[in-house]
Order: sequence, then C-alpha cells, then structure tokens
Amino acid sequence: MRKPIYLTLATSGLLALAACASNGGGTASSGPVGIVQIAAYTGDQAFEAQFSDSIDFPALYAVNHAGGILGRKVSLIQVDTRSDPADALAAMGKTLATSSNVAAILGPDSTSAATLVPLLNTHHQPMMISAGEAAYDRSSYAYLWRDVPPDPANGEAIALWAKRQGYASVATVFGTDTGSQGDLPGVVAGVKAVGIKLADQENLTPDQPSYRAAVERLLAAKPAAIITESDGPTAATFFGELRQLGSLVPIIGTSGTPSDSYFTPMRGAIGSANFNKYFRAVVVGNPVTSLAVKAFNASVLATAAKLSKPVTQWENNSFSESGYDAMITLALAMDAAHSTAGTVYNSYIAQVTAPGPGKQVVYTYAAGKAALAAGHKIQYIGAAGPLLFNKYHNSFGSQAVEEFPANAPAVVVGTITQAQVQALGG
Amino acid sequence: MLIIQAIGFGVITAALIAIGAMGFTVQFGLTNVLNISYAGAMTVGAFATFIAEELHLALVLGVLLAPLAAAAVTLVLGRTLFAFYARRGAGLFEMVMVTLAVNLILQFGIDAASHEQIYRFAFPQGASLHVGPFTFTVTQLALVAVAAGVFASLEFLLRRTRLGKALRAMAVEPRLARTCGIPTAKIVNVVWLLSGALAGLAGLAYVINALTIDASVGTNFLPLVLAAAILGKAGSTRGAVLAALALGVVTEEVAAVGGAAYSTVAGFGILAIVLLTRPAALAGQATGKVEVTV
Amino acid sequence: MSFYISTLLVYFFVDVLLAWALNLQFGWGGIPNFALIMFQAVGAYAAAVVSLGPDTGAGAFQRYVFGSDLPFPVPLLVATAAGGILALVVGMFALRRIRRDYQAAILLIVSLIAIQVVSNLVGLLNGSNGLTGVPKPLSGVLAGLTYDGYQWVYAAWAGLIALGVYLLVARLGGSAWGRALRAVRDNEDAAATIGLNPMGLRMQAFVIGGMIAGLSGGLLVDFLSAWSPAAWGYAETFAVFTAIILGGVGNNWGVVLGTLLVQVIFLQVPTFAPQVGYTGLIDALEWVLIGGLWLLCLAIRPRGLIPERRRTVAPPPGVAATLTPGPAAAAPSQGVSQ
Amino acid sequence: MPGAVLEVRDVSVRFGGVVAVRNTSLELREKEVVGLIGPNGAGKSSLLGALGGQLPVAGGQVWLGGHDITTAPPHRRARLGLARTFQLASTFDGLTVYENLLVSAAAARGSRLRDSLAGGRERRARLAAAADMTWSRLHEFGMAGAANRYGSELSGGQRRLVEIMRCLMQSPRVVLLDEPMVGVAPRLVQRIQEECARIRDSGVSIIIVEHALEVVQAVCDRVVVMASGAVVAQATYAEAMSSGAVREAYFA
Repeated sequence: MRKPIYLTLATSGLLALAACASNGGGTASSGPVGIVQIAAYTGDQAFEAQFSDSIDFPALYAVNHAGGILGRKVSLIQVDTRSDPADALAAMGKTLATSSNVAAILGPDSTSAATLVPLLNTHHQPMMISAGEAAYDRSSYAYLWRDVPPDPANGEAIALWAKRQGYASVATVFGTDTGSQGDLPGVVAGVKAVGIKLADQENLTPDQPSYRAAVERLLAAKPAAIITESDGPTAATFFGELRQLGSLVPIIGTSGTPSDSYFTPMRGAIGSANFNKYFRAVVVGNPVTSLAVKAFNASVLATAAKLSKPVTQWENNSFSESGYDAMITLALAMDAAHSTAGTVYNSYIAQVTAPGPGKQVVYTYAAGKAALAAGHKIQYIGAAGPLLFNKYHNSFGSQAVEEFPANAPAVVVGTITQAQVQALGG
Repeated sequence: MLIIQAIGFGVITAALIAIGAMGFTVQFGLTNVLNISYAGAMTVGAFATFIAEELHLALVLGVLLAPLAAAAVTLVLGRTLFAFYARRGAGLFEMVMVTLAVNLILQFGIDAASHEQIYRFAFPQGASLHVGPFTFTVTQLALVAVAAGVFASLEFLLRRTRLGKALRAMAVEPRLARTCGIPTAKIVNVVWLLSGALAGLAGLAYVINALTIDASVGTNFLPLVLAAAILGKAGSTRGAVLAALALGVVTEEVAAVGGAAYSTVAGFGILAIVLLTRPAALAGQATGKVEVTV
Repeated sequence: MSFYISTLLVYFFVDVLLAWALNLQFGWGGIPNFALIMFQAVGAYAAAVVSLGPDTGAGAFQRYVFGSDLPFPVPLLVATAAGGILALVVGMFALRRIRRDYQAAILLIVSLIAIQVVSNLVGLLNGSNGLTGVPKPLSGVLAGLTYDGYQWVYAAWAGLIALGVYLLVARLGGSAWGRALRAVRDNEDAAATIGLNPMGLRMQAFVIGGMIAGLSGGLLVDFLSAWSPAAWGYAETFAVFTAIILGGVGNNWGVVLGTLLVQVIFLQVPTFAPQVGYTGLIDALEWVLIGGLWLLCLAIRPRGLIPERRRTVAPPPGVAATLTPGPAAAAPSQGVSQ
Repeated sequence: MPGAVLEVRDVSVRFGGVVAVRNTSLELREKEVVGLIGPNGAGKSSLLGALGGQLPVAGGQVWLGGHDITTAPPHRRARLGLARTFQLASTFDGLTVYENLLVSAAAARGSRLRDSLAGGRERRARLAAAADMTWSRLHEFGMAGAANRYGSELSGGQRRLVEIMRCLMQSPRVVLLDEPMVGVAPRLVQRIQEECARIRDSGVSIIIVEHALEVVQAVCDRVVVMASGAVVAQATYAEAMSSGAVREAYFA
C-alpha cells in the first residue's frame, strides 16, 4: 500500500529532528555502521522476508563476531517496500534522510529496483541488488552491483539440465504471483535453444481452491518433466491434484523454489518419498563445499533463533549464500578502503573479490579482515563461489542441481557452469 | 472431455460459494444491512479451525469451532456496533460503510495477529473417487453434501417453521411484524447467528479447498459470495444457490478452456451482464426507501 | 532530506487529486465509488505502456499491451482519457437506478476483481510483477538537473496540475451543473421532475472524476517509473474515503485537510516511531486504525471537520425590508425584483 | 383536441398482477383545475405516477400539448412543461431553499456542463434571470427570509411551498399536486389554496389529488372521481357529490 506523506510542514518537525543528525550516506565516522536490507516485509511479497533474514542475520553475525567493520559494529536497518514501489521510495527516502550511518544497501528487489536504483545511485550508496531483470545485465549505474545471475540464466541452466537428463518434452507450471514469473522467459527461451519440445505452459493463479483444469490439460500433453516455480501452497494444490488425477513426472524447480515454505506443503501434497524421488531444483551457487560454506552454515546455526524454521533449509541454501557473500564483500571493501563512505569504498568491491597475483585468498570475513590488517591484498571467495564482477558489476556463478532430503541440508547432484549458460544464451 | 469434467469442478466451487451466499443473503434480506464484514467473519471461522488444527484438537471439534466463532463475532457486531449506528439513523449506504470499516479492522487485525504470513492448511482430503467422468476427493464431496444440507435445512426453516414464517413476515413488513407482536429483536439475533455460522462454514470450506490460509481469505472470497447473493436477489436462498451454481460452473468452464486467469473475468462478466439485462433485480430508489432493521 | 520532502510533496498532490475526484463523484454526485483506486490504476498503466515503448516479446523481462513511446505530455493525456473511458464503461451498469448499497457493493466487487484480472493475465500488464522502467518525462531536456533538482521540478509540475484541477472542481462545484448534481444526489425522483436527467448528470460526474483519477495515476507512474497491483489494493480507496469523510464531504478544502490528517497522522507518523514487534506489525495496525477512525467519523462528525459550505445568498438590493416570512411579505414584494 | 393540454387515453397501470388503474381516460383543459378524488386505493396516485413518468404505463397513451409522452422519462416530460409534487414533500435537503428554486428554473436548463465550463455573457444573463425569478417567487410565497435555509431545516408546510415554488420555476403548462395539504398548517392551507387559484389564472392547468374535500370544493373547476382503478364520474364538485356512483364509491 502506498502511504503518501503529506504537507511537509506537518512532518517537518520530525524531519528537522532527524535532519540534525543527517548528513548523507554513511559518512558518520562513529557509532554502528548501518547496512540496509530493503525488501518486502509486508504485502503480496512478504514471503521475501524469511529469505532476507536468512541472509542478513548470518552475515551480520559473521561480521560483528569478527569485531565489526573498522572497529565499529554493524547494525541492520530493515526497510519495508510493502511490496509497492511507491512505498519503497518513501521508505527508502526517509531512511536515507533520517539515518546518517547508512553505508551499504542489500537489495532492492525486482519490484522496486526501477524506482530505487536511481535514488540510491545519486546518493552514492553501493547496492547489491537481488533483482534478476535483464535490464541490469549492462547497467551504467556506478554503485549498482549484482552477484546473482540474471533471471534468464537460471532458466537456461534448467533447460540445459533437462536436456542432459534426456527429457524429450517438458511442461512449465508457473505461479502468476510476483517473483514466480521472473524465470519463465529464460526457461522458455532455454528450452527452445536446447531443442526440447515445450508440451504445455500452465500459469497458476495463486491460492485458487483448485487447479483441476490446468492439471487435466497438462496430463493431456504428457510431458516427460515439469519445470516449475510458484509459492508453496499453490504448488501443493497443483501437484496434489496431479497425483490424484494422474501420475507424477520429474519436477525441476527454479532457484526460487528451495525453502521450507515450498518443501513442506509439497511433501504434504505428494508425499515425502515422491518428493525426494521426483523433485530437483537448479540453484545459483558453487557446489564445492568450501571453508566459506562451512563459515556460512556456522553463522546460520549461530543465528538460528532469528531464522524461520526449520533451520536446515538455510544451510547450503545457495540463495542465502549469495546474499551472505554480498554483505561480506561490502564489509571487506570498507575495510580495504578504510572508509564506510560509498564514494570511497565502491571501487574496492571488485578489488577484494577479483583474483590476482600475490593476493591472499580468504573464505571468511574474519580471515579477510585479518589479512587486510596485515597489509595484504585479498580475494574473497564466497560460500556461493568466487565473485567475478564484469565491467557491468555483474557476477554470474555456476549453478547447482540439488535434491532435498527431509530435515537435512541439500545434496548437489549436478552442476551447470557459467560458460555453458553463456554458450547457450549467446 | 475437459469441458465435461469442468462441470464437476464447477459443482464443487459452486458448493463453496453457495454456503457463503446463503448465509449472506438470509441476513441481508432480513436486516437490509449489506454486511461487508461477512468477509471478516469468514476469515475468523477459517482461523478458528486452523488454530484448533495447530493445537491438534479433535477434527470434529475444530470443524465445529469455525461456525461457532464466526457466529459469536457476527452476533456481537450486529447487536452492538451495527445496532448502534442503525439507532442513529444510518441509511443503507452508511451501514455499508460501517460494515466495511469493521471488515478493515477484522482483516488487518487478524493480519497483525498472524504475522502477515500465509500458512499451510493441511486438512485431510481423503481418497479420490472417480464418479463417471468426474474425479472428486472425499472432502470435496463432503463439502457439496454440506452445501446441500444447509440449503435443505434453510428452506425447511424458512417455509415450514413458525420462526421462518415470522422471519419472512418481518423481512416484508418490519413495522407491521413488530406491531403483530413478533419478537423482532429475538429473530434478528437468530439471523445474525445463522449468518455468522454459515460465514464460518464458508470460510472453512474455502481454506479446506485452498490448502492455505491468511488474513485476506475472506476478502478474496467475498466477490464471488457477494455476486451470488446479489444475483440471486436479496433474501432468496434458492436464488443464491442457483447463482452460485451458475458462477461456479461458468468460471470453471472458462478456466478449463481459457486458463484459470480468465475465470475471474468470467465471474465479472456474469455480474455485468445481469446488471445490464435485468437491473430490476436490483431496482429500488437510489436514495433508498428500504429501512435498516437491526 | 530535500529529495525526501519533494517525494512527499508529489505524493501529496497526487492524492489530493484523487480526493477531489472522489469528492466530485461521492460528495456532490452521491456515487459511492468504492472502485476509486482502480481509476488511478488505469491511468497509471495507460501512461506507462504508452511511454515504455513497444513490447519486445516473450523474451523481454516484462510483457504488456499497446506498447509505444509517445512524447511528454501525451502519456498524461492518455492516462486522463483512460480514466474517463473506464468510468464510462463501468458507469454503464454501475450507475443504473439501483440501491446505493448495492451500487457500493458492485463497485467494490469490480475493484477486487479488476486487480485479480490484471494480476493473472500476465500478458496484459505484466501481471503482479507490474511494469517497471517507465522513463521519466523530459529527463532528456532536464538532463542538466541533479536528482533533487528534477524531483523539485516534478513536484512543481504536480502542483501546477493540482492547481488546474482545483480551478476545475471549484468552478464545477459552484456552477449550475454542480447544483443540479447535488439535487440529483438529494432526491433522484424530484430532480427528474424538474427536468434534470439523473443518469446523465451522474455519468458526467463519474467520468470527470474518473479522468481526474486517471490523471493522478499518470502523474504518479511517471514519477515512480514503476506500477504494480500492490499499488492499488482495495484498502487504498478507503484511505481516500476516510480522508474526505473526516475532512468534510462536499468541501474541496475539507477533503484536502482530511487527506493531510489521515495520511500524516494515521499512515506516516508511525513510520517514525521506533519499531514495535516484528517488521510490518505497524503497517497492519495502521489499517485497523483507519477502520476505527472511520467508525469514529461516522459516529461523531458525519459532516466532517470542514463541512460542505452553505451557499448563502444576499437578496437583491431594495428588498431587504421585506425579508420577513409570512403572507405579509407577499403583497409588497410583488413588483420588486422585476 | 382544442384546448386540451393534457390528454389521457384509456391508460392502465399494473403492479405485477394487480391492476391499479384500468383503461382510464380524462383530459385537462387550459387554465383548469381538476380535482382527482376517490377513496384510498382508488388509483389516484398511481394515475399521477403514470402521468409524471414515475410509473410505467401498461396500456393506453398520454399526450402533453401534442406530444406523445406515454414512454418519455420524467425529465423529458418536465422539459415539455409538466411539473409535479409528491405525496411526501420532496425538497432537496442538501440545497438551500434558494438553490432548490434556482436549480428548477427552466431558464437555467440546457447543457449545464458546457455552460458551467465555458458559458459566456448569454449564460450569465440566463442565470441572472433565473435568480430574479427565484427572488420574486420567494417573496410571493413569503419565503424570502428562509432563502438560505437547507431543505432539511424546513417545516412540512414550508416544504410544500418550496415544492410548489419549484414547479412554478419551471414555467410549466401542467402541474400535478399530490395531496399538497398533507401535514400543512391551516394558515398555509389557506395560502396554498390562494396560490392554486393564482397559478391557474397565470395560465397553468392543475390536477390536484386531495382528500380534504373542502379544499377540492374551493379550488377545483371540475372533479374526476376514481374508485378501484377506474373513473366513476367527471363533473363539477356539486354534481359529483350528488351522483350515486360517487356516494357508492365512497361510502359503500
């Protein structure tokens, strides 16, 4: 919901108050370093909140546990988009105007990126966006960074996996809700590119009492596998009915599916055994279990109380890992630049992640901080793998195909490299 | 083939709508309060059962909780708030605004209490049965049975019992009824309870089928319920059921042919067509001579 | 700070436009437009698609109809027209001679269903993801400006439009047309017997209101460069209703005051309060408050803080002496105002 | 037919199955006051409704000065010179008395929207004329002092006066008065009778439905007696009252 704010005179009292403390992005040199997580905590996309939490709290723990940035603790500032760009703009504007210690931004997401990126860029706020839109593949915003592949990449990786499994025809089943649609164009394009028959395309209106009609259509099309993304309950209804009315086939979820809010309803609907047998997801990130992953999982467990249950869903969760890497990277850049001012440390973001001769490779914030303190140059390799930012500040990574045993971390069953994806995408 | 099966799906959807529409229309026909907060009552009912489930209470008990909770809420609202505004001479439209405000409060109150999360509602669906070309789960058939049962008992209540006669008399001529010594206050109470209970059932039925629950289920379900009640003509349970059937079947058919996205469009289309072709169904002085009797 | 205030200013003007539109339809026309926000939305979408450029097909990250890139300020005109046309269509059946409570319910249904339709027909307006990347008007011409500078120019532009619309509604309100409209509102039958066409007048008011709402939508989307179903939930309409009921239905300045109070006190100040409970708790409670405030208004001051102005008149010069009611006045006053 | 301003040719009005008015014919000549009388449920108000366009005509025709208005909507009939009042006095409660009259002024008709937006001198002139007319009516009826009162602030009698003044503002040819004396103070009853006479003299024809027979006797040139949906007599008051059919209708 947009909550417009009216005649400035009415709020100016409050604003003036805030203004006293306010002198722009992250230049306050004492007190905690503010890192903003801008996401939908309410509204249609409130489901984002649990994902952002699975990023923020472990990363925050890792940084503060190692003594914070430049000796200052890091504090998390949650800004709510209310799932609405207009609210996002007001909320973000208010935050920038009223808190002097904002040093970096995690987000914005797809919905509010178009509205917020220009604002944040003009305020020299380095932002690690989670919006997968192809629009940011070649952005010219100096302060915009992205360490997740664009939406099409994931779709194309899924198509490649389907090809590798030898499926002759596939069907797509996507929710029409926000966040479930982003990968669809990539999937469709990818499936065409690898030369698999697209037998049926179903778009599901979320939270309908039933999807019988769609199920019947899909059964009639007889696909060898189903590529899907939707919210958990919708998926449960659909696949539950698919099991009732016909038989299951392999199900490939996008990187948007892995989370317990998806798994639990699905297990409930098609049975845990079937779920383990048929469901795979192609997720962003590096399958290699590195020190970084260990550090991430440790941080997850350390902050378990703040995360949505069960915590196992976040361990090895590539989505969370990428976000976690984002915050660690930003923090290390600040350390390397000896400044929390975006104007200063922005250029260090690529530097602390790029490989290079004589660079010390680090997998945790603590190690990186120590190395920098010892005067070394560093390359941070994250839990989701190396971050190799191109000149557009984009870092793809390879993607992993995972299966999800109940109450246990995900298991990697295959990998699609960035090279393979780009070869396909052209 | 699909077309035929869609009829089966339509009947189930219709059953959901019918339960809600009957509860709405009985109350509306008698009190002339177009009660938007009916949506809130549906949500309350659904959540009552949901919580019972979470607490692992007996299924029967949980199912009973839905109508009970919703009926209680509705009665209290009707007797206190709505009665208050009616006494202050609120007109038909003013009452709509009141019930709407109440719905905002209910919906977002529950929203706040439920941490704005969407919860999974695991209600046993039972085995799936094949009846001719149709496929139903036991629970779905149960829902249809419930709808039919509600309809039958309402018809009996309204046409065969003294209460029903008094009720209908009151709906036509409230003042006269009062002077004839009909205990109008008591009857209004009964109607609030009845309508509330059905709201609870409807909300429960909706989430049973949707497998998911959040604070906005009532408001999401309201358009169909309201449409059915309005198309069926205020106060007519038969009308409500027929309208529900029409809405259910048509929307499912459209979904079968054109995809779920278009079913909502279809529902809207039906409403528009009826309004254009027989506005008499809704005729009446725009300024409203009908009086609120709460 | 400056960019923040300018943002708020733009929102303020946009919502005052909306409030005036509703005041015209509901305050003077007596039309309970529970679908108000839908008309802002159609304006926003219209302005967006005609400035986004042609849809580049399924590969593109968003899909929509009527894609084209018309120069500023054409999109705003399109938005206005879209609002008017939608009002015409909806008015066809929603304005029929039906009980006002039915009318309200039907408009509410229309609004609720419209949002579902837009969210689910993804090809239409990119579904619930909504449209993003709408180019900011004249950003080329005004390239020289800083981000803040542009914001202030835009706020001024919005203010200018608001002023224009104020002049329009003020004139309409005081005119013979406004009088006729209010007559229809008070008593449809009697209005008809003095030669007024109730359906016609209502439709005119509904369409003009729709156009103003559409314009506000265009203004907003140009500023935000993004628009999605989340921006026009049904509760938005009731924020505006609360505003004008609190401020004073039928009074242009009353509704401005109401908008100010509702939006500032009940929707904004809480965001300055320290976080209570989980993130988002306050947002939900705000709407509970809105509901409560609404009930309060209806109970205490049904006419609002600045009620509709009594349009008093002074008798023409020379008849002042005769201004005493009763038969006595009749005879001498005969010849007077000839 | 010469002299007939309003002509009713065997009109019927139905409510569902019930026939409220059956094949009724009557005509109203210029400068004539006709009393429409009869027992309750005789169909008087239904007939008035059919003439005013509030009720659909099930059969027959209604002619107003050469125009067939059988199916015309109320506002078109009004523009052709037919004005009426209602059984329960219907003022515009949210408008002041002054506005109640001004809005009814025939002079201020035409496309209000266009005029209001882009009206020139000519429009201002019409409004000025309407304003003058309003004031003179207010004075005639001794209501000038109440010009700025809202309709909702008036007594029952005053509401009647406002209604009647509104009719006159339309410079009508025919006025239909539906029980104008109900809820009116005796003093005003007298006034309204005088007004009726004056209106008639100013060249307007009137049909008045009234229970108070003394009023009918006083103001009507002619009475039409209805019983159970049909006209049982058309004659002068005296004749009608002496007719058996009428007595039957009333007292049987």
